[in-house]
Amino acid sequence: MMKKIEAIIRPSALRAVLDGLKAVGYPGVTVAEVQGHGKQKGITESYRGQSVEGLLPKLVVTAVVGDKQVKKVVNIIVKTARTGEIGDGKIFVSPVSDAIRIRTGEKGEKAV
Amino acid sequence: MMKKIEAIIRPSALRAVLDGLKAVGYPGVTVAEVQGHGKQKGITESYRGQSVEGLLPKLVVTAVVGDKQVKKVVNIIVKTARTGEIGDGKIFVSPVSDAIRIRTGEKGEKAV
Amino acid sequence: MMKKIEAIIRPSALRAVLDGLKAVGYPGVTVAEVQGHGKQKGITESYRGQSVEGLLPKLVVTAVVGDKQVKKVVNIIVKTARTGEIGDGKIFVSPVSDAIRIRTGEKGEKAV
Amino acid sequence: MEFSRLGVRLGWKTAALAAAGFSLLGTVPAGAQQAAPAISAGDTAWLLVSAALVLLMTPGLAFFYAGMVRKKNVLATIMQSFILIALISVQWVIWGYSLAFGPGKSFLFGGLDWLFLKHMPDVSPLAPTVPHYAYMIFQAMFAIITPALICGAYAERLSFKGFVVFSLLWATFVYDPIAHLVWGGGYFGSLGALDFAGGTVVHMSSGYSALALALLLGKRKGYGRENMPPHNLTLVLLGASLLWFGWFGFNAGSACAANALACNAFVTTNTATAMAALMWCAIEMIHHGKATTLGAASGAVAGLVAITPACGYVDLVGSLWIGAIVSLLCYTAIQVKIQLGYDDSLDTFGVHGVGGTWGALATGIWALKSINSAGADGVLAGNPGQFLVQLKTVGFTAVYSIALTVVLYFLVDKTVGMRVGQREEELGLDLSQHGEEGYHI
Amino acid sequence: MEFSRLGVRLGWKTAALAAAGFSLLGTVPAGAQQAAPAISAGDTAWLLVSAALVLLMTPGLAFFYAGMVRKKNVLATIMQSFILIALISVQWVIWGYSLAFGPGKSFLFGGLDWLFLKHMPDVSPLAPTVPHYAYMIFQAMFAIITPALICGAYAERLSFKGFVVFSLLWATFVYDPIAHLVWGGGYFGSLGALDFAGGTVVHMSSGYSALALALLLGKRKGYGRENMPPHNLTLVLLGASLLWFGWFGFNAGSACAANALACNAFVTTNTATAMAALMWCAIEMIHHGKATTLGAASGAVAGLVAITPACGYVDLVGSLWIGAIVSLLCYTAIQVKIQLGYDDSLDTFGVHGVGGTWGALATGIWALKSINSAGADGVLAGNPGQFLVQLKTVGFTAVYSIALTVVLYFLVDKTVGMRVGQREEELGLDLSQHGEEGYHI
Amino acid sequence: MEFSRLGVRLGWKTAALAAAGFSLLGTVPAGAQQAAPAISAGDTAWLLVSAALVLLMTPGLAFFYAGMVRKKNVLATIMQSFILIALISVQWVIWGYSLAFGPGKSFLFGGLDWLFLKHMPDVSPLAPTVPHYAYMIFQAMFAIITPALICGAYAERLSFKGFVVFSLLWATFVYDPIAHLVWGGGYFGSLGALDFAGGTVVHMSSGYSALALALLLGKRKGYGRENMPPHNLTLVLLGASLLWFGWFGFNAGSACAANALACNAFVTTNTATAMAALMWCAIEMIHHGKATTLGAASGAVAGLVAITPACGYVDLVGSLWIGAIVSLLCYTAIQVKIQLGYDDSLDTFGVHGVGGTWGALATGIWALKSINSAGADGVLAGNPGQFLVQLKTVGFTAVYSIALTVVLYFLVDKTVGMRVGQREEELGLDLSQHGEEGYHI
Ligand SMILES: Nc1ncnc2c1ncn2[C@@H]1O[C@H](COP(=O)(O)OP(=O)(O)O)[C@@H](O)[C@H]1O
Ligand SMILES: Nc1ncnc2c1ncn2[C@@H]1O[C@H](COP(=O)(O)OP(=O)(O)O)[C@@H](O)[C@H]1O
Ligand SMILES: Nc1ncnc2c1ncn2[C@@H]1O[C@H](COP(=O)(O)OP(=O)(O)O)[C@@H](O)[C@H]1O
Repeated sequence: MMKKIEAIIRPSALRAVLDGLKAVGYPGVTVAEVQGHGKQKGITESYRGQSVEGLLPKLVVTAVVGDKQVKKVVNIIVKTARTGEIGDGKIFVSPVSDAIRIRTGEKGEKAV
Repeated sequence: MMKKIEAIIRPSALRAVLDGLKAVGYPGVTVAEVQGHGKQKGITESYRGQSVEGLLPKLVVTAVVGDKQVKKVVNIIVKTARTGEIGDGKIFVSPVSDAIRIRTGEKGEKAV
Repeated sequence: MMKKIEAIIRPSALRAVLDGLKAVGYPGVTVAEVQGHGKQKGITESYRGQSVEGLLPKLVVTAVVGDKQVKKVVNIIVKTARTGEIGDGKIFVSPVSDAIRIRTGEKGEKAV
Repeated sequence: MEFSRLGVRLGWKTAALAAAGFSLLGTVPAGAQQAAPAISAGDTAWLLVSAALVLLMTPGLAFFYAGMVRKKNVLATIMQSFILIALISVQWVIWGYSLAFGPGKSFLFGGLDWLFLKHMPDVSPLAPTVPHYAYMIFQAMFAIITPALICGAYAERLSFKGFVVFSLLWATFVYDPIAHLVWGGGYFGSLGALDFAGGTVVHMSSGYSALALALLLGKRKGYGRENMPPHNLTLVLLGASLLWFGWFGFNAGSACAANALACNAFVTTNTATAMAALMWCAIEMIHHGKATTLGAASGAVAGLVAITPACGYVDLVGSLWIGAIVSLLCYTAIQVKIQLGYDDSLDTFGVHGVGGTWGALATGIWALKSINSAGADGVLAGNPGQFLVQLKTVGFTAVYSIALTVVLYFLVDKTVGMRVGQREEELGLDLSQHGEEGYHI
Repeated sequence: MEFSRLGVRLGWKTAALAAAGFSLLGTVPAGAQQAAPAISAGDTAWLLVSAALVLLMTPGLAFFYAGMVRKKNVLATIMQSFILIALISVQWVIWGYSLAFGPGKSFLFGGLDWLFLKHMPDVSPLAPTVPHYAYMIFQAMFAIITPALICGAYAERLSFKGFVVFSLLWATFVYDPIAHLVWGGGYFGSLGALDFAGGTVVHMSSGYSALALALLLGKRKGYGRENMPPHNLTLVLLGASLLWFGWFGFNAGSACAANALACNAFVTTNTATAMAALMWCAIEMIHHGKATTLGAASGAVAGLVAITPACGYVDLVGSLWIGAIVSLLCYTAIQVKIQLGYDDSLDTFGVHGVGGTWGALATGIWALKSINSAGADGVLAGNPGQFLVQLKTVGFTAVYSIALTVVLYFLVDKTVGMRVGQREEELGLDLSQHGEEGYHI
Repeated sequence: MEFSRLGVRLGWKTAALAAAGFSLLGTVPAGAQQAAPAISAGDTAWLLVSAALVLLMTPGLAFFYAGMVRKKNVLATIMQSFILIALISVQWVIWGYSLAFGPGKSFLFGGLDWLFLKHMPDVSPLAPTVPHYAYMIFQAMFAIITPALICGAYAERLSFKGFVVFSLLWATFVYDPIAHLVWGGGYFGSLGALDFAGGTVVHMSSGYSALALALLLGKRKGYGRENMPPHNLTLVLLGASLLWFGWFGFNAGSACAANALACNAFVTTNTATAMAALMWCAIEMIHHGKATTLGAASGAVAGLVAITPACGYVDLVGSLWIGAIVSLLCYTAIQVKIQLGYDDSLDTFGVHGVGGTWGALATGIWALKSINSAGADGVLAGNPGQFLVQLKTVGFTAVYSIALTVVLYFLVDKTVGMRVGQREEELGLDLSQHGEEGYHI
């Protein structure tokens, strides 16, 4: 079985996270730009005196890995993305029932 | 256990949804820009006479919450995002097996 | 029960995948722009002599469908998105515990 | 220098007579050392360049506005300005210039003698050292940008068809008459109203019409409930920069010659603009703790607006005051708008209406005959009468613009329709009006 | 006014003689009231500004094109235009200007006497009131933008190296000869062909070469199967705006003096452009129910193209017709292209080829000696012969451009290679050719 | 031509005397055929246009820089340039112009006689054919862009307040004195230093100050660990294009007249720029296998910088060499920077410092009296002494700029503070300094 690891991180941590993952052999990742809001409040922006509550830019790094690798991968992300300040982000792990490599049609864990 | 709630909404509903969630104590959200297609068909665009089928801009609001809060959160989103017109969007709920707060390393429900 | 099918594809395959899905009656999709890295390495970019490892642009096409349709949908995506070259992408299938149509409040499989 | 805005001071007919006199009788007006001024290549070069600069202002405005709207309306907003370049360029050469500057006796219009630019003398008395075509096309650019300014008020909710019809009528029945009255030989020009480059003609006319339209159209769907921050501020800053750049043609070009008066207008324009940008930032610092980029751009535009009528009549010190005060007024006006809750979406009234009014009145305060002998002294130089003349012109322009806008609004609304439907507005004007999207994956 | 395009009418050598005559013998050509015209600061200012404006057109074109391609090719598309500014600027001062405008007896080339701009007289007879350097650099900007126009045809699939080599050869063996033949004292100039600012020299040469290249290169990978909508229409509109702005230098600058002729060219340029933008929108309304922003911009560019050869020879009414008709022709041409299924990606042929041809022929229809005494009357003024002269020039330009392009294509394709590989095309030219991406997270 | 940079050659006081002589005594300097030159509309048109062009360069620079930073700092980077237009425009008319160009006897400053532009003669001896206001405002634009150039060094980490205070002090205590020393009648001008449009005054002063600041401020958070690619290269290319366009005003405008010297400056500027862009691409091809768009833009800017002091003194061949070599020097300097690991974020020193130094020295190599009789011959024309004069000026400018920057840095850092806190830097300057974001959903 496999898991999807979604790490919401600071944009500035991307390089470190990717390098960390690659160093231990997990090159397969997908990165998306998002905006978020958590303990770290968005900042109040002001446009011609009209206030707007802004969200903060974050990145979601998604890696699907086999169940056994989850811990290792999570640890690497925590290590490389942590600054210790509010806003470091979250990692969510969720079940994946199948994976398919489009190029070959391979299925399951060998496809990730 | 936790669930991931992904709500695909109209961009114009964002403020209401976020305010609604915050009002009941769920500030942790991640928002992504996407495009979509459902019952509400995309519109046909035309560039120098060449037609292109366009998708419509939507936002995905993701919130991971404890199992018990799912209903409440879903209800709030439905209430704040509904206009009653085609195109209001969907909410998908899916299982999350773990959550980790990067800053502290905390795990599980207290991390969300 | 339902499944979420997330297909990470080349941007150039979008039209074919969407048309393929529509042809068999699955118009409900959400598309997001992402960047990724897999077997197909990112390319090294260079800015004033400073090297940067780039990710490659991909699209994620997400469709939530009933369990029974998963196979069919996956097959269509594989067929329409495949070029046979490295970089064709992956499809991940994961469980969805509930779906809600915001407009009507309908739940479950009839909402997707 | 004395010839440049001669018509403004003497009224068009007197100027025409005087100009005719140059060649026929060889008489010279006071202050002129030579007979009929010949066409000057230097002045012509300057006016053609100025016309090109003013043309660029309209795309500049398009980007300034388009960056401020939501993504789904970016193209429609650009399109409003862009298509006006096309529409009014044609309107102007066919009938607009004739209505505004042509010879004739009616109060509101010059007449129809110059339809299709026929029967025009080779040189206009309003710009005696350049070919008439140069002056005509320079003025065309003013006629173009004025209705485009109004776009800020109805952004994100006007139907394209309604917009086109309204704008064409507005150009013909609001802009052309006011241009005639102030510059083209009409009543306010003869009265001695000072408006060097369009404080009343351009900014007040569009600003007050904008106010009327904002009230008539009502708020954008979701206004007050949704966030509507500018979708792309780099576009706003690009627009503001092109406006600042092009405005040198607008203001210094209005001297219609590359002379000392043009240089004065250039310097006062730059100074007031700079001062207004600084002031807007200072006000924001006090009010919110932070100066914003949008604020600096808004201040600059407010400064440009306010100095427009004054630039060829006031000196450096006058321009510093005019620029400093306009930001205070416009910023306040916008905060009041937020309180009142009407939706002048991109603040056309707040900036052009208020700034234009201030500029027109300030001209009556700081004007100096020593800067422009064809002008007049203002209050500070001991001539309070000038302020009254300015006040009259200001009052008329505001009332006339609002009144006509209301009439035209109902006319167009009942026929082609002004506001788009709810669904179209929700979808965005780019898709609903033009079948396009600004940005694609 | 009479001097401006003297060479076009009299042939370069006659003009040179005449100019020489000014100073040596004191004789005056018909219509000139004075001896050798002196350098005029006003004319020089105008020509330098015009040169700067035309320079800006090439980045304008870059953005116009770059907004239309897919995101992965945005930089490569900008780069094609940008690097041509550099490449042709150097080519022109080293050998291009000499080939096109230098003295010499060969049919296709002016000669090599002016390599590195050596041995040039201080003043060109083609622009007798400005320093020769001003005319040379003004012409340089035309030589730059012409090969850049072709980029639209091979967008998204040409290798950078192939592009550079092809463009350099094309500039030397296609542009320089045609410029020589029409403007530089060559055959068509002597024949009396009218091309005020480059309908044949600039737009037809690039447009027909574009057609040949589109056919030779084949379609983009995925063309017809993938959607390829413009990735950023604000960029397209920025480009179109800079083009409109810069084109005043292109067309009105081609009078080489800040005189009434320049004013006429300025006004006809603006009018035809406006008319064409309106027409394109009208056609879209009828065809699709909606006017588009891309359509307005495309129409404007088509109008600019069509009026280019005509602007200094036709009057206002002519410009209205030329602008109105060009949109009909170009729009139709593009629909035909879609039917035929070849891939002139950004419609260089559809706009510049078709529009340039129309403009050149239309000049033969609406030209008036009363507008430009150095020109000629056209069909409507009772001189059908002029249309034949135009037709000859048009025919030659089309055939020569296509023929040479085919030769150069094979030459470059066999050596450095023209089209990128499939994988590079899929990856996008930004990454594969330049190792860069336009936008980063 | 001989008058244009008279002051540079003769020293301001001599020039003033000479100019006075024109009207008082009727004496004529060698080479002048007439008495006191009259105001020329052509020259005035050219200088006003040039001033507008140079104004546009600062937004151009803003976009050039803003495209290179990360998204979260895009507005702050634009704001730095934009607010300097406002700030220095006001500083200049109040005291800057007086300090730099006013009459006075002190070494570093002109004096305070012209505060608020009072007591200025109608015409400056440095630009005797245009109104003094035209020359003053043209110079204002130089004073604006110079501190804006430094922004590249401290990008993404300077506090807005610190930036404003530092820039105002820097303009007053670094720019104004150097402008005085070289152009305003000061020591280096009298010595015969050649700096046509600002190689030392503009580019070296900002470039060396940038180096000092980069070292004093330290690296950006994450520099070397994070990727920091340009977030939007289309913006960079837009900026580079506006810079190239505007630079014609900067360089050819510095002739202060629309004459043959302006044409020479225009042509050498374009040629050196083109050559440098090509060279940068060639170097990249050799070094990395691929030419980049950023490289072409960087090369162009380097070429513009290098030719700035030389453009009115060297001929075409000189400009080709100056352009070709500057890219080699700047590219190398940037690679060295990467090795040394300091963070001159956008390479202000690497491009403006190095390129400005090269340009100033190259002027001493390739200058020709035959191009500009008010100039001097350089090494290649047999006058090695000129190189020494250039060297002195270069040395002084570098040392003075660095020394004063260090002093001002500590002054401002101890009072308002220069660098933002870690969290603010992480958050981005747009949010932390201005409470805005560049792009919204
Ligand atoms: N419950 C949640 N669901 C979805 N996204 C979340 C949730 N909590 C946090 N996030 C995302 O993580 C980001 C960082 O969260 P934050 O609470 O600031 O981090 P920290 O763990 O340092 O308190 C947020 O901006 C948001 O995008
Ligand atoms: N089955 C699905 N899978 C993934 N996304 C979907 C699905 N159905 C709808 N969506 C997303 O939801 C958006 C709104 O759907 P739509 O069918 O228009 O709403 P409604 O519920 O009003 O019919 C779509 O644009 C698409 O992004
Ligand atoms: N394990 C993974 N987790 C998340 N995303 C992945 C994973 N593997 C691949 N991807 C995504 O799929 C894209 C294509 O992967 P790639 O390995 O190049 O395809 P293939 O080898 O199957 O042809 C990548 O760019 C990345 O976005």
